[in-house]
Amino acid sequence: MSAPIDLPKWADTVLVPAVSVVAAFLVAGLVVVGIGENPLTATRLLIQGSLGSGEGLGFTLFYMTDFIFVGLAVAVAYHAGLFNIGGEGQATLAGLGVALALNNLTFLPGFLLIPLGILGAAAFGAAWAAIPGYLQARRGSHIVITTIMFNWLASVLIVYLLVNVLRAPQNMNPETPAFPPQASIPFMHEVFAAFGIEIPSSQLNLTLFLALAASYGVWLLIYRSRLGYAIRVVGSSTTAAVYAGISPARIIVIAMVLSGALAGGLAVNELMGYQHRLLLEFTAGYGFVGIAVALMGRAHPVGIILSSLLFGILYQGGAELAFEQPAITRDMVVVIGGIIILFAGALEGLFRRLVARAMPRPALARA
Amino acid sequence: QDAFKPAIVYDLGGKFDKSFNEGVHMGAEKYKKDTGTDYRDFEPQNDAQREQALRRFAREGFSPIVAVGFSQESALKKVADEFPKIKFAIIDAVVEKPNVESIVFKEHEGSFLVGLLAAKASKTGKVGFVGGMDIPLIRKFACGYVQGVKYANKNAEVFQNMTGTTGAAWADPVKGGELAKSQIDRGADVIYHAAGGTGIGVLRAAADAGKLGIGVDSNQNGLHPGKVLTSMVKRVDVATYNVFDQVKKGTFKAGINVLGLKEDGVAWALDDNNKSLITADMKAAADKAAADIKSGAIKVHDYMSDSKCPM
Amino acid sequence: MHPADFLTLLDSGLRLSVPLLAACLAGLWSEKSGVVDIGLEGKMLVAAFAAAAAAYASGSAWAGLAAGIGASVVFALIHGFAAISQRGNQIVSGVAINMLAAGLTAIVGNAWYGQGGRTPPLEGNQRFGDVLFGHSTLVFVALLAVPVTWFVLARTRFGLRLRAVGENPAAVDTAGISVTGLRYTAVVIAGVLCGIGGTYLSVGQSAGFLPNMTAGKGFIALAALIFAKWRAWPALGACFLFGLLDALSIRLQGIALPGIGEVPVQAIQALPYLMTVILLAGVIGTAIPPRASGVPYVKER
Amino acid sequence: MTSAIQLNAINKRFGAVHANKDVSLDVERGTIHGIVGENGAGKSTLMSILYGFYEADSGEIRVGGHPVSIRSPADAIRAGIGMVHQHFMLVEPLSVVENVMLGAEGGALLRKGEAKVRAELARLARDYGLQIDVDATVGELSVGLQQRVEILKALYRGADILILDEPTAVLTPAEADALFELLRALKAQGKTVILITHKLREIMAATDRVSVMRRGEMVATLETATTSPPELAELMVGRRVLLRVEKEERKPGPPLLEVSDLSVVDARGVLRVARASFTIHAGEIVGIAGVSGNGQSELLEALAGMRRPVLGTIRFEGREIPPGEHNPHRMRQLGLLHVPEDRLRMGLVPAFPAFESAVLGFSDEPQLGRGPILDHGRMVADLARKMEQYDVRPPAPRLKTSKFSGGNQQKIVLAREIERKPKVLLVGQPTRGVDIGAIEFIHRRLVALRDAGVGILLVSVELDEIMNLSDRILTMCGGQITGERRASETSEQDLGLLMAGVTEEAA
Ligand SMILES: Nc1ncnc2c1ncn2[C@@H]1O[C@H](COP(=O)(O)OP(=O)(O)OP(=O)(O)O)[C@@H](O)[C@H]1O
Ligand SMILES: Nc1ncnc2c1ncn2[C@@H]1O[C@H](COP(=O)(O)OP(=O)(O)OP(=O)(O)O)[C@@H](O)[C@H]1O
Ligand SMILES: [Mg+2]
Ligand SMILES: [Mg+2]
Repeated sequence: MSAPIDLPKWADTVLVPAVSVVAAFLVAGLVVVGIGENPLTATRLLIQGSLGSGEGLGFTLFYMTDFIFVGLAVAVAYHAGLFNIGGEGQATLAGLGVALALNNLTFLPGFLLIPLGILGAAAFGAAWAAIPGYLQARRGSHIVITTIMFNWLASVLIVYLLVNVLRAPQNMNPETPAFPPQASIPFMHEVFAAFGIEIPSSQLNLTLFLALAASYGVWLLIYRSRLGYAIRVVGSSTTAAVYAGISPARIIVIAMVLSGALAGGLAVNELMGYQHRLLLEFTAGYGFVGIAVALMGRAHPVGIILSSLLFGILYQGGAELAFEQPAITRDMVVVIGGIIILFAGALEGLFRRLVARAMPRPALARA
Repeated sequence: QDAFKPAIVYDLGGKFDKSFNEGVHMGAEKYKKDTGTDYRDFEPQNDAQREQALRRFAREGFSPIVAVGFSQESALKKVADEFPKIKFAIIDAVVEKPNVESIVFKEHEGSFLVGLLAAKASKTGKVGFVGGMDIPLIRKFACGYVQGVKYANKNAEVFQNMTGTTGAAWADPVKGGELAKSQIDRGADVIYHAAGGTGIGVLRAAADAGKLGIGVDSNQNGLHPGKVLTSMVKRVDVATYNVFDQVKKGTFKAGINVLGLKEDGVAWALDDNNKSLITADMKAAADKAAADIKSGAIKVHDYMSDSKCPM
Repeated sequence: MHPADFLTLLDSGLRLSVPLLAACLAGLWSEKSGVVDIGLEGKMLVAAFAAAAAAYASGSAWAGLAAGIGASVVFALIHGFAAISQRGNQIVSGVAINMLAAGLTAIVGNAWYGQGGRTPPLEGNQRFGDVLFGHSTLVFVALLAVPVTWFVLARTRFGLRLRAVGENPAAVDTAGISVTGLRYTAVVIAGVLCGIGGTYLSVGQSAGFLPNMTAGKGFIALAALIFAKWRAWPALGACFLFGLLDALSIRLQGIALPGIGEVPVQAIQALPYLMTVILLAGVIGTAIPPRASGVPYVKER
Repeated sequence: MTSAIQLNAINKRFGAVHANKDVSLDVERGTIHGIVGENGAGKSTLMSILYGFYEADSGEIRVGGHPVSIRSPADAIRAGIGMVHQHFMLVEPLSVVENVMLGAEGGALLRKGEAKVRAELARLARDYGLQIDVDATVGELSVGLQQRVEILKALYRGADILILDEPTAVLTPAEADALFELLRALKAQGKTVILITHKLREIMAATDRVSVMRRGEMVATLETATTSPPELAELMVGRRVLLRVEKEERKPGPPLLEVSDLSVVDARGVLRVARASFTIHAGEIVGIAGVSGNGQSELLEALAGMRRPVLGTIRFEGREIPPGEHNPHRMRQLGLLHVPEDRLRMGLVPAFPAFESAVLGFSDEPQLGRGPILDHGRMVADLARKMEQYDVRPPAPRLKTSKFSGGNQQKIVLAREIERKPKVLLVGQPTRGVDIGAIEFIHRRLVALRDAGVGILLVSVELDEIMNLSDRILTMCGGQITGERRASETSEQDLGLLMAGVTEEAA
């Protein structure tokens, strides 16, 4: 229930999220003070570590790529009125899809293998999301609960497969053998080097462009396409959808399929772009960060790119911070993410009211 | 790169696991005390962080960089290639690169000795083993242990459990405790663990039940004085110290460095905490077996040589 | 398997089901009142940390329990404020609680003790020792919570009102009873129970806090709650069943069963989740949550 | 005479809506007092204020002659007021006993109070014939019995004054008769009853006095014995300006939509449309008059393909619609378009910009874009043109739909459907909440459409609208078509009676 407060569009899409992010950082600052560290130093290290060097920037953009995918995944479902908190599991399965495609088709050349790997990721992520979608659409099982359950099922499944089926014979770690080298998505520094431009090396790879393309695709889909129109109608008003002859059940399944496929992008970036093998826990909780990203980005691709950048800065800067100030671990980032979800998501009404109260009357009247 | 700036990347258990990682930590601390050379270290929170940490140290010119644990094998393979001038060491795995020293231990030899002691200390003729992650390395511990037990008492029964199949199995004391309890309920009165942080729960459960535990990696006799029969000490501290020292002195040699009883790489621990538990007879038997192993009179089978345990 | 094993299996199942039970009953209270709680995991985690830290500092397990409950209740009130007073999205709030708990405990733990987020090991009186049949006080507290929950819900005025408010808050409102008051009370009770569950984890079952030591127990508890169809005694049954499965999976590791061969532990670990999904899909019976759960109560004045 | 309830100058606004304007009411003790009025007249609002569910902006409430402050239902219950809401306030999974006890448990433990409830329910069963299985789960009871639980709840709390808001809307005739029996018994015991209903037959049969509300105001209070249904109908409808649309008599064309024996049940399995049969020809407006909730909504939705009928056939241009084609999409393709009753929940998407709402139901039309992509520029231009034609204010296609006033939203819906050249147009409540200027405009459009040969089915609770626009009028009551009149040969009173289910002989 959003309180019947009308804010001008710019306030709604920029000011309210900005205020909640600032508030989240203030609270996080209190946590830093609470553990006896200086929040200003921490902020400086964070910014320097993430944006202060070409290399830091590369890592920031690498993480941003991850977050764009999971943010888009949450957003697409959100537009259909669904709360997909199964990004973690869908990305995990997508990783399986990547591994199966790449390690079984090693004879293919890279220009075929890479698209097939991406396809494998999308297909497996989509399938893992389609089941909760179907259960919601046809059997009324609440998608939040089923996606939570599917997250755990995914992690159990992947452990089983990596330990018993996919593990390289000599390897003690539960991970697959390395993917064939031609299946690696080129690193950005390699690509630039090919053109004679030297940039600092980092994990950043060409998947970034895939993420940006996906953002454009999602924008086109949601805001410009007939399907996206139907998705938004279902998300906004089921009765209107029925009136319009749009089947909510069909749209729910489609939206979840798209959502799961997008979550698969995380596997593409992490595995095909960087790790070059499937290993446990490569999703590292990013699926949940996707919720924060989508909420803060107002489920709009541009907003998602911006909030992904913010979280990229947080993750990379946070890693540097953890290196420099061992008292502050990378978990700080998780805390900030949690506060942002709380503020921008659950307490949205409160912040809208605060913003409305602080705004001059005439601006509101024009809304 | 001649700069000497040592660094350590621990395994998931963290540097205070009272076990393997802590051993590395203690070796580094000792080196710091002896020479005044400081070092940097990092405790990854998940699997994906190792590579970044290794690369990060390498880029900043740290050398040597000690990667603790077999799970860093694939990460180190990559990073070692990228930084050929940096010297690396990995403990418990083999990475064949010109700039990596691989340090592995003959855990089966040490495990044999504590198995022998366990059989001698057991009143019920039943002893237990709790492993961490179910991997060949840990089966190597188990296999050596079983051989030691049977060597001392042919009819002894050995219960074996592994905690899990992922890295989480190294840090699950609750599960470790449950496994130990179940072995105790079946009659085991001495339990050896090779389970990292999980083993803390094993030793505690044994102590709580009035039975004996056997520590691993570091000397864990002091965790529950009088309740830990002994510890199978793996001198990772010495190994770490030596890596630092070799690089400092320019004697670093890439390649595989296997440390067994002969090299003092493994041992069983005897100190004030367990001296009342080890009878003179037990000590004599263990010392004799150790001498026999060194001389080759006793051949302890290495599980990893053929993925089989003859027992 | 040895016959004696069976008893120890039950014993171990009981121990492992205690945190599930506490969290499951917490969820039951909250959802009965109409407030969905997927933050059980997070509340248990902060409780586990606070309890271990307080027990370590004070030397008393009971102080740990108080701190565990206190921390969990604070998180419950955050959830209540978002869900009840601000009519925010209860699921979003729950996700936030889980993330906050996971991050905060690790950070604070690392800052205080510098051991990778762990608390120092607890000894002696810092832990709840065994009081009866080899089980600690908290086991019995959790078990006692079942009949108490059942009794209060079924037999008392407060329970009746709570059951009603989760189904139809307007009916409660028109009967002249405060919807907000009832829901806050329920959310706080959920906090207390999660506090007990978390404390048991770190100060009873093990001896100290480990980052993320709840390891999904809050979600299994949620599954158990659905499986029990939001009822107290069946919740005990479901939690015990899931605890038993856990105990079984611990023991089945690498053991070949006659006729079946080696059962992958993962298959057993997956069972609670799988059963919940199947139940929700309506294949075996149906699980109907309290009708108003997840829906903020809005009344125009 | 003693007053049970006195309301003095009650005012209540919901934002722009003035739901109660200076309403005063005096209810005598020991009587059954009826309140009638059109949809939205403010009856429920007034009673919710009396019951403390809403707080009045101003005004005074007296109970038994003493001014009381009723700020919550608890206050009302203390003052001896009980209410049976239009939508039951029952907790379905709980038992009858538990529902009756809720809020009046008589102690922290239920046991003692429960015994008292059982005894009291037994007494009430004896005294008033209110038999019920006290251990039954309320959700499993029939609607009539659920209502009985509501009444028992009020009586158990010692209510002397019982308010019933449209109690018979959901009841079968037999159940309704039993209810009135009960009300009379209550009256005989000295209780006071306030009865809100749309059915004049019930007013005449059950009440002592009756008050009429119109547009938030109390327009009259009469002795039932001295009034008549025709008089009440006129008071309800009011002397409002009748908008006479210039409309020539026209000969209807061939039949377009033939409905026979159509029966529809709602989600709860209650029969909402019972064997309705009628035909709509090209170039005629057929009006359906009826109090809302008598099956008109379900009828419209069934015809539009949104609901599957349980019985009956629909023929369009002579061809029977097979079940496989009976969906909104296909019906639109055939040329049967639909202006839904509830524009905010169905006809539009409030959160969308207007130009997107303006293609709801038609987003698959090829000319709206290229391939899978919609052409926003074209959609905006398209709506801008329509906005000009339909005088939508402000003429801003990109403005959020919810920002338009009701009348302008309605024009957007009408423009969308009418401009797609329907063969048959289903229209539900086209002028609900719409101001007089817009009403006239909408009426003209509909008549023009008819003149162009479109068959129109018009459902409205506004009698004058039906009379004004229709060529033929069907009346609906309780899901049945209760009568058919030529618009030129009937009167409001006549229709009012048919709508209320009163036959000519009874009037
Ligand atoms: N909660 C509310 N918020 C805004 N407007 C409201 C609210 N409740 C009622 N209204 C408006 O107040 C007016 C009076 O409504 P009320 O429900 O009292 O009418 P009624 O006479 O009971 O109608 P009906 O016969 O349809 O039940 C209507 O215009 C309605 O839309
Ligand atoms: N029942 C209601 N509940 C809530 N809001 C309402 C209700 N009726 C109208 N509104 C809102 O009140 C505002 C005024 O609506 P209304 O339909 O009275 O407009 P208007 O100024 O009369 O214009 P028009 O004559 O074109 O309809 C609109 O924003 C509308 O959304
Ligand atoms: Mg009403
Ligand atoms: Mg108006």
